[in-house]
Amino acid sequence: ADPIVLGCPLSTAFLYGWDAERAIKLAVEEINKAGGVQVGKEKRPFKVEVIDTRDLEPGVPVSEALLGVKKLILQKNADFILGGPIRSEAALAAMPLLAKEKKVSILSSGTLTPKYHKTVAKSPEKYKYLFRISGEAVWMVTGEIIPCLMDLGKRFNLNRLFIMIQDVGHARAGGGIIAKIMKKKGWTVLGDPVVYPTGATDFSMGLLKAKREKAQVILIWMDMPETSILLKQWNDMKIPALPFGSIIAAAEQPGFWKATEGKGEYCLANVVNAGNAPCEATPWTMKFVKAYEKKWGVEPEGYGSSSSYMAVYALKDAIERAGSLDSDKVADALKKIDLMGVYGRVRFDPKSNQVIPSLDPKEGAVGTIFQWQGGKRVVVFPPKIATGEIKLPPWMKK
Amino acid sequence: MFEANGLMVFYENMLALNNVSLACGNEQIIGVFGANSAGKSTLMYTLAGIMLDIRKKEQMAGGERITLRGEISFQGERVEDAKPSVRAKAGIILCPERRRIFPESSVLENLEIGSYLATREQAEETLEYVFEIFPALKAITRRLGGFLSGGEQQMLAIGRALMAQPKLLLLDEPLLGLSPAIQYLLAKSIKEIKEQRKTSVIVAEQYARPIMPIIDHGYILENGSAVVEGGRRELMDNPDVKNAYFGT
Amino acid sequence: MNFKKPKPNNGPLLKVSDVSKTFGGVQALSNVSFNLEKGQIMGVIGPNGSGKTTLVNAITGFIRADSGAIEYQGRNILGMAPHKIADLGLTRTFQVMRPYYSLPAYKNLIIPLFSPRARRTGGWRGGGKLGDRDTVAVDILEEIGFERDSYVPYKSASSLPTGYLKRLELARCLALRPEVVICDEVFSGLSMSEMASMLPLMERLQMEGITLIMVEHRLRELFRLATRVIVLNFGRKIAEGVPDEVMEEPEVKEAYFGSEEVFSYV
Amino acid sequence: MAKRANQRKERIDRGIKVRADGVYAISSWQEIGFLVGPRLTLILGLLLLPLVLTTAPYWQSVLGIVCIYSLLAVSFDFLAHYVGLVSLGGAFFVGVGAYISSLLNVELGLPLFVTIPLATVFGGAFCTLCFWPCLPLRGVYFAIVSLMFPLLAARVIEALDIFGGTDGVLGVEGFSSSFAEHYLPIASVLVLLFFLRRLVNEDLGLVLRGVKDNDQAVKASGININHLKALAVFISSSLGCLAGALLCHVNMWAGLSQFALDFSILPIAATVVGGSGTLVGPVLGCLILVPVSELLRDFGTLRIVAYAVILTGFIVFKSEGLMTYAARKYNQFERWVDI
Amino acid sequence: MDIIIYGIINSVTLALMALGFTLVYGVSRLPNFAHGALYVLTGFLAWFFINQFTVNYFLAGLGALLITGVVGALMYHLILVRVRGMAISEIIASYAIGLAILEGLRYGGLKGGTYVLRPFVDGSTSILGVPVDYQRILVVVLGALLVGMLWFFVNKTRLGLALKGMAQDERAALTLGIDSDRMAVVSMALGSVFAGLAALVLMPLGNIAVEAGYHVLIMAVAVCIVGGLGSWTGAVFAAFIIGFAQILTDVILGAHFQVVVALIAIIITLILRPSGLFGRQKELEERV
Ligand SMILES: Nc1ncnc2c1ncn2[C@@H]1O[C@H](COP(=O)(O)OP(=O)(O)OP(=O)(O)O)[C@@H](O)[C@H]1O
Ligand SMILES: Nc1ncnc2c1ncn2[C@@H]1O[C@H](COP(=O)(O)OP(=O)(O)OP(=O)(O)O)[C@@H](O)[C@H]1O
Ligand SMILES: [Mg+2]
Ligand SMILES: [Mg+2]
Repeated sequence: ADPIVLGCPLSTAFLYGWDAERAIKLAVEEINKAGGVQVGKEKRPFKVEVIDTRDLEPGVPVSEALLGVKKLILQKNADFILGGPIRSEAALAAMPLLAKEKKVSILSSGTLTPKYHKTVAKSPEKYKYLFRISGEAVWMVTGEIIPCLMDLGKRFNLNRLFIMIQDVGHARAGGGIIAKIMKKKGWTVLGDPVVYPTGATDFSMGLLKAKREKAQVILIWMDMPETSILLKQWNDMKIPALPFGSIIAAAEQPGFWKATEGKGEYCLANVVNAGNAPCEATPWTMKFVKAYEKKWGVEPEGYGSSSSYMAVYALKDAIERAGSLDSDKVADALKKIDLMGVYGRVRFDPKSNQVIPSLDPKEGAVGTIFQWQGGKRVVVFPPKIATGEIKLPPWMKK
Repeated sequence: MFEANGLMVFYENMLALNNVSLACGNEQIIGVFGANSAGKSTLMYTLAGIMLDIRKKEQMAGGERITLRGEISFQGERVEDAKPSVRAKAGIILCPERRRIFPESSVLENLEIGSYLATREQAEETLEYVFEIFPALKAITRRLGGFLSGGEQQMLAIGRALMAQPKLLLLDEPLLGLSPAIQYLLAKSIKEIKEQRKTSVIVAEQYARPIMPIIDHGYILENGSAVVEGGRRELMDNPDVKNAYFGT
Repeated sequence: MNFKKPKPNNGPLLKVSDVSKTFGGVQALSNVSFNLEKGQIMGVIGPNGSGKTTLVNAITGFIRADSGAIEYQGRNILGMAPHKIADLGLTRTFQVMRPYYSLPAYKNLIIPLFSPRARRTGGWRGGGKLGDRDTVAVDILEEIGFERDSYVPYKSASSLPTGYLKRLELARCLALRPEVVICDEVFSGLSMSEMASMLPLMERLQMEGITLIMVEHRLRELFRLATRVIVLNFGRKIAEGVPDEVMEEPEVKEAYFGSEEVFSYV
Repeated sequence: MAKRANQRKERIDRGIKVRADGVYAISSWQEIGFLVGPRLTLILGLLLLPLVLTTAPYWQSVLGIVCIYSLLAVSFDFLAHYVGLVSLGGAFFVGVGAYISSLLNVELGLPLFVTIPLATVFGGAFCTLCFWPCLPLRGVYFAIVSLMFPLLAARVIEALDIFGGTDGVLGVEGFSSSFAEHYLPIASVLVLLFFLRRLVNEDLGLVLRGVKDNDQAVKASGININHLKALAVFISSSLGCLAGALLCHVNMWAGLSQFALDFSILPIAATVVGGSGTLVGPVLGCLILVPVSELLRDFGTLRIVAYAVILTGFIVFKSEGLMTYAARKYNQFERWVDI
Repeated sequence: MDIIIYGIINSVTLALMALGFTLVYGVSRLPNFAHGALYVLTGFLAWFFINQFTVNYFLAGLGALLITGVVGALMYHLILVRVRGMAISEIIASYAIGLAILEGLRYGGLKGGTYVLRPFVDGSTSILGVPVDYQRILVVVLGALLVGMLWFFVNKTRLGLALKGMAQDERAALTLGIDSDRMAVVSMALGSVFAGLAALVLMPLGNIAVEAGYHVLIMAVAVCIVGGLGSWTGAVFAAFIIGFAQILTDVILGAHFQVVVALIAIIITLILRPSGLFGRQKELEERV
């Protein structure tokens, strides 16, 4: 039977691109092995068409990504768009195009901006084909990071927060919001967030400042690989403050330990959805982690792994229920989806097509915050799925 | 010692040198005289091998096509296909027209660069000699070449050529822009260079008056052909030459 | 641009007073003064590096003199931009020739002919209205010694030999219909026979009312034209006057020729 | 080609181009065909391509991109080879055009047929104003400063978080008819190409070339070179802004990445490949480079490598540029003659 | 205090990045836009040698430098020589080569933050109360040393002078027996080695990433131009101006404005001094 073409516009040279690519390929392989997708009466396999959009490469124009999406639709005859575009700007920019071409798309890696689903909610008719199955920034901050910080503060009696962010929109927005809320919650936020341009390689000034101001937690929001330098410097200078990565691409990867030669120990990182680090959120979680590790030789890496994997399954589910590949029908079916997945229950908000989050895997999609401990990623938040507890570096203990 | 036979140069379809032959013995001064566009510079470039380089550049840019024909031999060896740097190493040094000095280097540095082929002792010795011929340069060793006045640049260009320890010195319009006194002194020095440094010199000039008295042999170029040739006296006595190059 | 008619003034056309210029320690001009009357041909001579070109540059605005005053037609032009000075009719040639190498010779003249001044005046000899620029350009070149029907005016300037370039320099000035032309070594690089045609040309220019300043090293030819010369040495004016008299002054002899031997040669 | 002794290759002009009072004397139909042929090929070719490609909608949209890059390349070529200002800041023009057009469209609700011309003119004026203090700079110095402008503009918008910040301007109106979407860029390229070719051969164009060759002599001719340069920058940046405005409506989006280096570099590469100083060459260059880049898209990450290699190949083996080479071959024939 | 210390470190870092580019441009007027690529290449090669053949750092570095030098020389010999003198073609050709190298490395797996070189010396100390790691101190020392060496090479050695002559007027250099093509190969090789040296010293501070190539290129060009073409003092001064501008904005306005301020500093410097801090280009070109 004819394959169903999944077009994946991904920035494949970057973590948030290749994590999605690998996860999608894994899911497709599993599904095809099991016979494919039931469309009406026939079983059809999935076929993946990946196009490198390069949108995470600094300095590559977004129009590149748009052309990539266009190519998938017009030339590769993609039936559905999965995964990207990855960078928020690119994803936002692609919305009108996808709407114009009436393609069902499930965003599953990269893009965290709340603007995406808010835009969908604003013109639900126009954008009814656009879904996002991975987390978004507002919930991440208010639902996960803040509670985790509060926990941390209570446990170790910490309340001086220092914020270091990358010079990109989501980081600035995120950093700002965290600062505001934490202030309200009684923490001392030390000065304005320190902003680093993408590609910065020297963080000593900021770290020195943190030390001078007696910071106790350094909140980091950066999606550039150079962040590992920050942690090396942090360790070299023995800065007495705990690094907390709300988004910290470098520290999410299993290879981080080696890259920093262990100097990144104690760093906390948020990987958005459960399953991106080993844990037992649902029975499916470890199955996914194992399968991923078997196929690709590493544990799930970036924050787009489990969600991209689920995107394929969600699509399969929707197609089978719709019984056709028609965009309108599949979109309707997706809206009604209710699936127990790798990171909990997958349902979409009926207005904004955003996956519904929760702290409990039985209620919705759960997130994950882990800490590097002895070369392992130990999940510490949310409590329902945690596999360990937060520790402080020795030079912080008095 | 130096001989060129049947030189022909085409710029695209234009014949710039037509079957020119020229010879220069040991320790001789040869004069090449001609009006504008007679082909003097073309001849000098061809002798020094720069023409090969010009041709290469033109080819690269896809522009006009330059054709070279003829034989050149120096000290018994054929050099017409040799690169300019090889010829320079053999001792053929050109002091090009329009004073192509290095504008961003100081006068001293210009001379030092000139001594690329010389040994340290030679360089030091020649440096002094250059300052002797052109005392004006000595006062301005630290000034950038590009800021010099026209005449100063001309002196510097000649001095720099000397630094390269020429066995055969090709001077293309050396008098251009020099004050009369320096012109006179230069003519005298050319003779001195020949005698003291055992160097042969070929001078291309249109202003023949100061040069004529010092040459051993001369050629008159017209429209790319050597029309008259002869010893100094012969040329000076030739009425046509006298008319054209000495005025009345 | 519309300039007011200069006030009728009875002073000199160009009045240079006490102009000085140093380049980081090099005194290129010190307190040079002279007057230039309309219709004159004035020679400027001096050894190499004596500041002649610098003087030309200062008058035409290509460098800004440190002190002094330069008045042209009664108006102070010191510190004015070069193009404005040229627009007033005070133009110059360049010692190191600066043609537009990528253009054919006659197209070189389109540029001055395009200038506001040429449009106002019609170019050299133009009667106020500028005709087709190409034709005018070739006309000017012909007058100045490019054979009209030969290929020379149409050749690219980069392949022209020195002699023609010198004339092209002059032509570029004339195309502006100038009142004063400052020639910086236009004779050098010309052969005797070419000189023979240049001399009458200069005389003709003078007759047409163009005032000339000629910086030269070819003294013989210069002295046939110039009625007055000034001599520079180390940036100072050391003499001024009728050529023959000036040459007799010992300071000039000393500075310019060094020795009797040289003098007799010249 | 074998080197033959005592022979040389001669080139002779094919056409009998006689310049007489500003018109070409045309003697026969053959002559006319000879002169008009290549031009007609280009014009008709460009006009017909969208029709040919109706079955390949993707390539139709690529053609639009080709035209947009062509505008940029022509703008670069004009400024660099006819005025001597090598601008590495093409992206600045694109960005300014895109932002103006999209903001007018989104904020004031003007239709795109109004915003595009407005962005072209006002964008050009704005860019000229920005470049004004840099006009006296020469050569590489100008190039570098112009390179800084797009970087700076992007940074400023980002730092001050204006015009939508990093997200860009969303909801820009797209072309409603595909006819307009395909033909507007093509028409712009053709018309502007014609206009610029006229301009550079007019006297004004010559004067600009004079500025490139030797600005000192232009000054000595009583012409204010800063005004001329500003005029040239205006023309060139208007072209760039037009490209940017078109792009933002094609993409239905404008944002920071409109200032990306690609918009500066690719047009320059196209100019080098196509033949600099010919104006048509850059268009040709884009017609080759952009589709090549699209064809390579399937290579994934290897694409840029392949692209760079192809580009280098073009530059090395036809360093004069395709157009220069083709024009020479077309206009002249060669033969061996005895010396 | 920390401003001064880290300002100096940052400035020397910039100067190091620019050295190779300045060398090639200064002595052969060849804008080597593959500079950043060569920088990354050396780092990657060194990493490769260390991890694949487990040779020690010194040997690995030496090997990497050697290869980079050869790559640079070949680049000129095979490709750039054909577009010599056409500045724009040179830029595009070398940029394309650089792109091929960089993206080739990326394709070959150089992505993410997992590639790191170890510092020569681990650990840190504190100078006047400011913690500084040894590697950074080493950077400053080596930087100063290299700048000095280069200055000596260009101004005092025969080869250096010949290169300089060739850069200014190729044809005149030819008449003096300087073989311009060979010289350009030499300068490219040298420039590449210097790019590599910078990489070996600087990379242990960060990680080996493709993006660094683009960053280094932009910084090198900026430093070289702001300093004034071919002027060593200029390049060093420019590195300090830009370096301190960055650190100061970092402290006063926030790193946020770092790039904005650096860019504005560059633009203003050039508007005020049109041929860079120590360059005389404009005056020379306008001398009539
Ligand atoms: N690159 C070139 N392309 C085409 N023609 C050229 C080129 N160089 C020189 N010519 C032509 O060749 C002829 C000889 O020129 P050449 O420069 O040798 O003359 P010259 O005797 O040195 O004149 P001058 O004394 O004025 O320097 C001239 O007619 C000139 O126009
Ligand atoms: N921009 C500058 N910087 C430094 N020195 C300069 C500059 N311009 C000129 N000079 C110096 O000033 C002096 C006068 O130069 P100028 O060009 O006026 O001489 P000149 O009389 O025209 O000589 P020539 O007859 O050789 O052309 C020279 O010694 C020259 O080196
Ligand atoms: Mg000549
Ligand atoms: Mg002079």
